[in-house]
Amino acid sequence: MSPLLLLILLPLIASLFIAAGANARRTALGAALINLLAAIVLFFRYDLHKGGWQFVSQWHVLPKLGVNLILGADGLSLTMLLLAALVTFSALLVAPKIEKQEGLYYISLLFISAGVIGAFASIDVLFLYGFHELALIPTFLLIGIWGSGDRQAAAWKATIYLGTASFVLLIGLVALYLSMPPDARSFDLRQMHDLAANTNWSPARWIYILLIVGFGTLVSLFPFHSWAAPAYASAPAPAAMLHAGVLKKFGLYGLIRIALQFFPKEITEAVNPFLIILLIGNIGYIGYVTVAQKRLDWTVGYSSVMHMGYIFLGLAAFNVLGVNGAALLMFAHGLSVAAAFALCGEIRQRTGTLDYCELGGLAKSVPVLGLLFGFVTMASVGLPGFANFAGEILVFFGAALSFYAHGDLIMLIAIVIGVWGVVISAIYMLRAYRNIFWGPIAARWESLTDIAPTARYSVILLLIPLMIAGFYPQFILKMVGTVLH
Amino acid sequence: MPTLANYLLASGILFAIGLGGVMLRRSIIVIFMSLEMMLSAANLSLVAFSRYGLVNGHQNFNAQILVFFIITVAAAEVAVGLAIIVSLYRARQTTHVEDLDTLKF
Amino acid sequence: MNISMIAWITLLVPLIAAALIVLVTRTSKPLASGLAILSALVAFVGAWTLFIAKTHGDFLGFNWINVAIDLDHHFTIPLGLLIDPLSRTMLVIVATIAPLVFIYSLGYMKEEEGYWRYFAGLALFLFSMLGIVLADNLVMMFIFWELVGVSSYILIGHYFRKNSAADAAKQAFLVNRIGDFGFMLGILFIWLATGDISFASLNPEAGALQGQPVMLAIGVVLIFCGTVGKSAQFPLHVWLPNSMEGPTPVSSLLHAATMVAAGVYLLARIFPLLAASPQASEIVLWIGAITALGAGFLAIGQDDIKGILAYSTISQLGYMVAGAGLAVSAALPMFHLFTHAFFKCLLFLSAGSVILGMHHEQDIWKMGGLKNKMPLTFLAYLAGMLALSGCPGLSGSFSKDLIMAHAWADHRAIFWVLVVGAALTPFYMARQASVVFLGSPRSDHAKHAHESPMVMVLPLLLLAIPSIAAGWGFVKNIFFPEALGSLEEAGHLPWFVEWIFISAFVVGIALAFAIYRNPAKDPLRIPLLANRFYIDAFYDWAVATIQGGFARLCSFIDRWFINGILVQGSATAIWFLGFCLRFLQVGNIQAYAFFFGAGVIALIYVLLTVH
Amino acid sequence: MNTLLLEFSVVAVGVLLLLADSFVDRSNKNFISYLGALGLGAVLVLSFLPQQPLLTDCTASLFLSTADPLSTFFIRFILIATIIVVLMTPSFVPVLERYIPAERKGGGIAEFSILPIFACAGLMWMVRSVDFIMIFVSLELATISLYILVTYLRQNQASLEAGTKYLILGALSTGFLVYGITWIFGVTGTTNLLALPDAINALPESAHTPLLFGIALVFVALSFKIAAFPFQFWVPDVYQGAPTPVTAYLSVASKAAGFVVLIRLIEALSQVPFLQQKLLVLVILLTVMTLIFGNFAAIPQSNMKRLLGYSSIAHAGYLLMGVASLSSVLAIPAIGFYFAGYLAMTLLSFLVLLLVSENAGGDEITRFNGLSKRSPLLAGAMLLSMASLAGIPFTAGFVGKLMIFGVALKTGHFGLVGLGCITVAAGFYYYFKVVRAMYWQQPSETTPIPVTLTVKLLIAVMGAAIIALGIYPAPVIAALR
Repeated sequence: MSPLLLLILLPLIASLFIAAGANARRTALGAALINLLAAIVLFFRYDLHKGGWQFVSQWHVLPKLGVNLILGADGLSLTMLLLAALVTFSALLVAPKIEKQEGLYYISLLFISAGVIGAFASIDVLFLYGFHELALIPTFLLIGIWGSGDRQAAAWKATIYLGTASFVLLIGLVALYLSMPPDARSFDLRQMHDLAANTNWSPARWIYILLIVGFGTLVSLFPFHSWAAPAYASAPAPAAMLHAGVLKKFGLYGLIRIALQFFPKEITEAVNPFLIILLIGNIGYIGYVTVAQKRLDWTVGYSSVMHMGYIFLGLAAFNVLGVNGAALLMFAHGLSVAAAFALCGEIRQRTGTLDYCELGGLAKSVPVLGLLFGFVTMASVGLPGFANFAGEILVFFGAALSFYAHGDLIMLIAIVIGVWGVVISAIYMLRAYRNIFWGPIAARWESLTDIAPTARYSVILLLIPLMIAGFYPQFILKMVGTVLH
Repeated sequence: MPTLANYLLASGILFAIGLGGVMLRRSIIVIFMSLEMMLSAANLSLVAFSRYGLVNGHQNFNAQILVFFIITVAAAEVAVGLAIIVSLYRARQTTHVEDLDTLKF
Repeated sequence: MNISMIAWITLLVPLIAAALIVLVTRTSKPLASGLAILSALVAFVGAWTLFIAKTHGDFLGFNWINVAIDLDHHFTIPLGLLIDPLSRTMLVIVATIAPLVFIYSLGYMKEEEGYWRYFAGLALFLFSMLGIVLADNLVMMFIFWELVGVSSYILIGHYFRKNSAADAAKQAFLVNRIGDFGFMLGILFIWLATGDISFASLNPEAGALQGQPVMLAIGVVLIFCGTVGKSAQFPLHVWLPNSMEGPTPVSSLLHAATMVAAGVYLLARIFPLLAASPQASEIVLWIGAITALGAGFLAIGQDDIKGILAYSTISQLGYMVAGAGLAVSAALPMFHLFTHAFFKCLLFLSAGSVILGMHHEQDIWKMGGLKNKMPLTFLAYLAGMLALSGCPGLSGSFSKDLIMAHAWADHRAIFWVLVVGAALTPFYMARQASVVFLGSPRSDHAKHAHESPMVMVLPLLLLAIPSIAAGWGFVKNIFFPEALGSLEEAGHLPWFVEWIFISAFVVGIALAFAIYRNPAKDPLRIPLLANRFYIDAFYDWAVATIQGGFARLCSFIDRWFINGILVQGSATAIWFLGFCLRFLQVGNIQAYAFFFGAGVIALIYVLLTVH
Repeated sequence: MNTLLLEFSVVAVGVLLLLADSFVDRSNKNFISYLGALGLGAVLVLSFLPQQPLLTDCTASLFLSTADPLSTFFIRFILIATIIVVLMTPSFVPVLERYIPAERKGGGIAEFSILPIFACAGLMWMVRSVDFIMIFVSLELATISLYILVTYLRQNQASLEAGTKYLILGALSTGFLVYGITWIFGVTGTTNLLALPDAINALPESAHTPLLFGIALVFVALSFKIAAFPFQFWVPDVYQGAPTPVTAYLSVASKAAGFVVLIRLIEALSQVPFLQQKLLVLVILLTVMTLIFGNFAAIPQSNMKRLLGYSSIAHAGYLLMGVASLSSVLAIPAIGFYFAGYLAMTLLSFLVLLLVSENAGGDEITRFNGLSKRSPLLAGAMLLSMASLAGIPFTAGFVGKLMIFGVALKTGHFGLVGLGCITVAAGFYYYFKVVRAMYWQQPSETTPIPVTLTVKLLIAVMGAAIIALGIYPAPVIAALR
């Protein structure tokens, strides 16, 4: 029995128990806790010297067609698994008391968790894809039933948008599969690697574009981002944490695993300028859209769209530095944005509004919440000491290197706008902090209760690894470094 | 001595009349009769084909067997169809097609 | 205990203190302040040990980032401590002033809330500042650069419930970020050009800079952006006056003595590049000179006791930057930084003592005649003020005159600009002095003002000593052993230049006392100066209108074009198509028969025509 | 044992049940349907014994039938579908009693679960037959029983109207079928699909036009059976009006049989060089129009049964996509697998619909409001089948779509695949409408919906099938390679 399979099955089994009537919250938390511990153990059990895929186990599905359920992990996927387990646990921890259909609520969260874990743990591309889709319906239910604001419209848009995008992505994957020589067709990443290395297998350009668009939409790559902000704004905090923190990273994970690996240089170089233009849209354009927002949830939602731009910049650099930075940034952003949404939820619970005009001076009545949010703010503006900074700076160095190598002007522009993006994110995050926690306090906020211990610990649980990886990035880099050469 | 062409023409006309009846007549009974007419058109041309389309000098009886099947099937169809129409009439007091448009869009 | 251990302890103890204060001692005032002061004293001892031991070397801590590009190449960002004469001097400046300010804060902040926040911020700042001083490469310096930024943000925003304070903190952070934007690009540029980021290996001949003056200039100017932001040079100077919203000790430590000087320190660090690039140093020089003069004028227009000092700080920083721009020696600006740190810190602290005595009244036109109420403060203030004004024999004069002397030699225009600035300095300082301390009280607060507690006055008196003596020969030789030697012999200066300096000082002082001998209100009030040349107003307008407008435009496009037309539009189109299609299903059998027949014909047609 | 035995035994089961019906007391008829299911189950077991054709030389005999993998697979498929439908009927009895004038208690209820068995026999013959005569006869056997079934609620106006429409349009298509057969026979002199290619190849150029005329007419009839645009018009109306189990049966079994015949016909005709291109274009056109109409017209629907009708048109479109790619070896496994999944998810959704509409008194989607609170089991089952219909991974529907689109890509129908992406998006829209109703909306009344053991069993089996096929499709695919 492979540990990874247990990691995937545990949430599902837990949700079965919940469906059978077990205490929802305790069961879910128990499963998530075990998963977290298991993920940590696996993370440190990984043999860095050996490298490559470890903990591999395989079940035949359609061996003739090269489709099998193959679970395995390398540095990158273990990092993402750690992220998934962390965010899951803290999301479940921060979940408020649910009146209606508590069981369904936790089952949905557990399904999302199982999905992302499965996606990051599978070597077979088809299952990698399939597990990710497991989150589609739970998200639909979570936003639609327990969301806030214009939740139903948001849930509709996100679900249909993402469903369609993933189908486009599926077509791309199948086309990639069909582009292999008939006798060697397989969805096994390892075999695809050998194929790319040893034969003159070169998939067509349109497949690459299909993959970029498909994965890109899942990561809210400009201009395919319209689903993200409203969905995150109206999703219940735990759902937003899981979706923005972990699920979104799947698209990038897929890009690193598939799109960046198997395509000949001339195709990637031909498409790269367009990718760079799009990511400039993410950083510059979405950045200013974020500046224009007037509510915290929308600000954070859009900011999570904007920050994807940095990760794409790292990927578009197409060198070790950039991709390492991107991977580190995936980890960092996952944690920081999850913490941000958790605190959003906390504030919303207390005040019932996230409108900048109505809030103010909360740092007096809820000091600890203010302190934690300050940490999150500083993390997302990329302050040294948080992993976000290390990731961003690596991305910038990578991008600079690739500019040096190719000397293409668009990359230079991307770098300049990217560095300017650090200023932009400071603009809106500091404004958010100043408008919510600073300034004179309105009388009605005087008597708010400060953040509850559970929520506090769940946020701290997210911040600790964030700062560890900030002070000592090698902690993550030496893991992901085993993959990206 | 009529040729194959004549029979085919006749059956074609028969078929066309049947189709026209289905499209134009309002009474379901008549429509149903026109449908039967289309079947008999097929029968006619089948017989003609098997009579004229000789396979090494002999008639090809497959077609004529099909004719018998068609007649049988038509009979069964009529039985069921008329039953349906009767019960329709019982329920709706009408056999006009315009009245059957509650299920649409 | 070896030397590098000491260095690391010196750096890290304040961080540990800050962490402990936040995590453990949030509730207890004495513990919080005690930890902070303790850490400052440890840093003090460590710094002086390193200084006396004349430590020299680069102590690598660990590779903060280490990515294998390929089998034999690694990209590394090390965290290491570079200790050389430059950082040694800076180290003792920071580590000497910090404890004094910390102790002073005990008295100043006694009544305030958020004690722990304040001291945690101070400790964090000390850590970051030491980090800047000891950093051995550009990225590491950038890291601590950002950290001093955030500690300054925390401290300025200490009175976060005042809108003004909250806004000032935000503005300070953002303006610095804008500077850092250039700084970061500069780092990337230098790295690409030379393939290295460590200070030790910075040289204008490396890699792509070889014989590429323009490239070199670009790199230097980009990095200089960092200085412009942090050292509040024109045009990014607006944040420093506003930062006076923070508690006065903070203003004195961060926004006068040390943090704002970090920009100058950065220039001294990259001096090899700066010196090798005439174009770049020209720009630096002019920025510095303009700032020195403009801020000098603005200082005249201020009524806030701290505001005046703030602009004078900007002006003095201008001198330092100009000194760096002269590209003679890194020691030239550093020497002024050295002297300035003491007397400007002193001035702020005594201003703080005045403010406390006046029950947080900061408008100098409500003060007056305080010299009898708070004599010790007055004495200390006098020392600082004279030193700053360039009174011959006091520290300020030596360093400032040295800069101007070199300007005379190479850039005559700059020289005159700086001289005018040098004449303004005594003028606005004397103005402040006479309005605050001389004459008769202008308000009840002034009447009942009282001397501050000993814990505050003692640091003042201690600081008065270096303010007076820091410029004297023997001190100089301790702190700038070799570097200044060559600059000493002013043989190439004509005899009257020295007299220009002195007369500038005398004229300034005299005019000030002539005009401001106990007037009820400001006799010469110049709107242009009072309104800070309208620069702040312009920036506010630009941020609100240009940036805000652009943001709203983007948001509008996103909402209505991308989301509205592209996404919702296509969905609606498909829905409408379906809405139309369903009406084919008319429900009439014969209509269906018609469609059926049409289909038959279509099928036959297709089968017959396609080939 | 030889092939036709299966069909005959099915007929035997039907006859025996009729006898049994007339010899038992009329109080409780459910056991008739259980008996029928049992009998069909026995036949299903038989079908796993090795089989050989009745006559080895298929071209000679009239009762031509083959025992190729395709027919074997679909015979089992139809048997399973019939079993499930027969088992569904007991839950439908209340409705029957409401709409059938029973002078004797329980009169005319048993037949409702017996007639599908005869239809089943017809469809089984149909998937086996390789001769137009057999095709015609078996098709009519099935269709006529279905006429009766559709009109079964003979005091329910909707059922009557649906029946009449089905009757007339069905008879119309029959007319076209036989006339087409006539012409093909007239030109080639044979009614046998296996003999057809050689016969056509031997033809002179001049005979092509009448041949094509005949082929076109046969295509019309088949398109009617599989509900391809523009011959799909009966589907939404009939589906909405017919008794729910019958609708389920129509949408699964008879459609499958139609597709099998279509595949056989195309495979036969594709051996003729000059027909290949024509047929390909024809099928692609049908696919495009069916996909667009089925998916887009389903979007604004508000009646669940009607929605499922449109969705069955949509799925016919995807299946046609597979038919258009028959040149790939995986095409037939893909179509077969798609049907296997389609059976499970469609029948499951109809089962839930049956219970809900019986309980909430209507077929509108709004009747599903808050189902998750009234009966989590039914809601979960519906959620599962909707997810599968929409094509969410780890359900049979996903693997089916994956394979269909895979073969389409492999054959190079990029246009179809592109269109497919859009229609899939539309599919998400209208399937999730049901999910929204069940989970987002508040129920009008909160009384839980009772669920009998049989239904629970059926739900469990079909749900398990959906997931199992979604995770481990190997056996089904192996059965068809």
